[in-house]
Amino acid sequence: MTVVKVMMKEALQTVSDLWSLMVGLNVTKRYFLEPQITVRYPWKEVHNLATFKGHLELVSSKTPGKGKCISCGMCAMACPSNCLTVVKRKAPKPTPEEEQALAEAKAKGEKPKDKTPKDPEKFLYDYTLCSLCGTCMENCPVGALDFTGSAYLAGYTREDFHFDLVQVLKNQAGLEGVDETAAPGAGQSEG
Amino acid sequence: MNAIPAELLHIVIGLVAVAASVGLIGLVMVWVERKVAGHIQRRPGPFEVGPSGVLQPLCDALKLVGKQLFMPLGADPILFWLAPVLAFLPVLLLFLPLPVGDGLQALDVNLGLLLILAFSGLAVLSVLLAGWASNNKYGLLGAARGVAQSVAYEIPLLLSVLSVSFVAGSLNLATVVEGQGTWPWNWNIMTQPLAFLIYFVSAFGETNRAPFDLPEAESELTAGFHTEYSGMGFGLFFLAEYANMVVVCAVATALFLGGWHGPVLPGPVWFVLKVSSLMLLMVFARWTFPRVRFDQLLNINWKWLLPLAVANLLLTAFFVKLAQFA
Amino acid sequence: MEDMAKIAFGLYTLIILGGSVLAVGAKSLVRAMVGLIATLLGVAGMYMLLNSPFMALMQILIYVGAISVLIFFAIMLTRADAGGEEAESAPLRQNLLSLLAVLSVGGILGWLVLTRPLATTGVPVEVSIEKLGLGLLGPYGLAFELISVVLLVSMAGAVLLAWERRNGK
Amino acid sequence: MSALTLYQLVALILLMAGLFGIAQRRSLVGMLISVELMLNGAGLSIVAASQLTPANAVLGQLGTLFVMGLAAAEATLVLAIIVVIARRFGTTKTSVVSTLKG
Repeated sequence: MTVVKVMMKEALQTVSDLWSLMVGLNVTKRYFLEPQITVRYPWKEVHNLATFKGHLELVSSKTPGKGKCISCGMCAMACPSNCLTVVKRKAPKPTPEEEQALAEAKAKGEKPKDKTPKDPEKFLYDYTLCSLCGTCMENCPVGALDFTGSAYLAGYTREDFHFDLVQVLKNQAGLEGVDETAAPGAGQSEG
Repeated sequence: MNAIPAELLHIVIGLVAVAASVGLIGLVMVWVERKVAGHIQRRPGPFEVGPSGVLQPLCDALKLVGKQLFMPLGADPILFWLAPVLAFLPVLLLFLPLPVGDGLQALDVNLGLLLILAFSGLAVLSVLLAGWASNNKYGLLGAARGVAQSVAYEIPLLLSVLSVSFVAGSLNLATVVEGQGTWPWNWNIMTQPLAFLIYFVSAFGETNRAPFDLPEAESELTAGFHTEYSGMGFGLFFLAEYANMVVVCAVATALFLGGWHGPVLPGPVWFVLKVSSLMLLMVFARWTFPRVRFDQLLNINWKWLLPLAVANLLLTAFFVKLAQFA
Repeated sequence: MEDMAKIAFGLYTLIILGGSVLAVGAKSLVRAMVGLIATLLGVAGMYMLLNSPFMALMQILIYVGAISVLIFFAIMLTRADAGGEEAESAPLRQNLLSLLAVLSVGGILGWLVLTRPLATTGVPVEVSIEKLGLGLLGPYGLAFELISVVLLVSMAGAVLLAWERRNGK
Repeated sequence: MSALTLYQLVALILLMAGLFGIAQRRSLVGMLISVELMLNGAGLSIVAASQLTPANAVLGQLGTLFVMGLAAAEATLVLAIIVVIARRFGTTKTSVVSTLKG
């Protein structure tokens, strides 16, 4: 009896196997009839770039043209390929009154309040070295960095990929001192 | 000496027509395959050259013709170039006995089916010579696989074809078609469904199409027996593969799907329609099923197709005899 | 013979000649096999000329499709590479002796063929495939059955001979 | 010369080529090829004789068909024997395989 059972099982298995072939063909047919996903790129613009990770950019704060960056340098330290350089702003030269106030405060034993602006003077970014690993973003204490959605970045020389992200941010906000050459990627980013 | 005999003239014209149509079919099939594959994977396929990329295969063909012909060191020069020619020439002969329409047949021979079976066997030789002569291990492996496969799959193919010709009582394809009716329930597929299934599966094996494309399995043998071929050498193998596909589909149409029979439309249109839908099915199968392992391939043949084909043939013979007595 | 048939005959004879010379004389066995195949195709053409297309197709189906593939497997399984088995030609003495044997046999047979021609009808008889089938099942049924038995036995014998025992059993 | 004689001469050529090959070839596969040549000559001779003379044409064609079947059987067996010999001696040269000791 067991032989019959085994044979029955084999036969049933075969039938179900054949049926699975039909199911597979059906899946193929369904996909064949569904619309395409691929965008014919040079002729049509790509719109679904929400998940695209382009080069880095500074996240804008509430005041336009200013980033959230506090020039702590954590990103540059964390960067495995050393593509970031944060140039801190120099402390402004104190006016005579301020200097006096400072001296007074010192005399009182108070710690002087640092008046140096936190935002970076320059945020140099070498896209040719960047591996888009995102370590800088993870290490940023204030969340000042993000990937752009720009898929259309192109340039003729290596220097085209050396950005000053502060300048990029300013260009985006349309502020004065717009420097076209400094930021080829600016203004095109989407998403 | 009198004029050239009419029969010979008929064959020559048929050959020329066949050669032209084989080239055309090859080009169209390349385009269809790439387009269908693209759509199945929800991408456009070729679309740059010509409307929807129809001229793409033509450009590819031009590229192939223009390419330098390479021969590997230590290869057998005569056999190396003989192989692609041997792959292509018999295929032209295979088209001759195909009945496209009522009376539309290049060569109306009594043994048309036998001719097709005999000359499709020559394809094995080309695979074998190509693999051996190119002095390449992948080539040789592909050739060994190809030969083992085609020799094995020829048997159930032959048996399933035989069971149809038992019913029709003829080896002439046109006669077999005439024995069938206009509507699908008058076709041989209704009386011989198992034979059709066996024939179609074996046809995959015979034409080296995926999922049975082990002689040219890219992932393990680079390109199998035609690894070393460049330019038109490769092009001829390619053309022969598609032409072979057309032949097996046309034979299946004539034997099982009523050939040129069909309502309303004229015969040749029905024939072409049926052949192209079968070919579309083959393309679909290629992009649906994963390639089988070689032992699985041979197991399918020897353990399933062959016994089933023999049983089918015996049953058919029994019923044919019974019908004669009745 | 018609003119066309004469031309075809000459062509097939050339193919057969060239093929058999290659089959016998080629250093590489695969080339010899290609010569054999050419010869087989030439003979198939001759069958076609003799108004027996069934024989021609069977010749291609059996010889070219099956036997030459077997021979190819034999070549591959014995690992005879291009310059291998037949590279050095036979010694002169052996060549002369075999030539003598061939010429004596061929001379006698050729003399017989040329001096004692058979009465021919000149036109090949047409035999329908039905007649062949009836012959196979009727008067020559025993031979037909015997050949199938021989084939079966040889197949079983081949499997038995080439069976590689595993696990030292 | 009648057509039949011409066909017989071609068959004779095939026979001679095969015979020469058997005598002169040094490997078993080469000999197998030569045997096939001779069998083809025989087949051609039989078919030509039966087709071009008043003899029984069916018998001639079927006889050649049987010869083909026998050739297939013979090739199968020879293939097996060659495989065994190649496994045992490492070669199929007849000069090496001529030993009588098992």
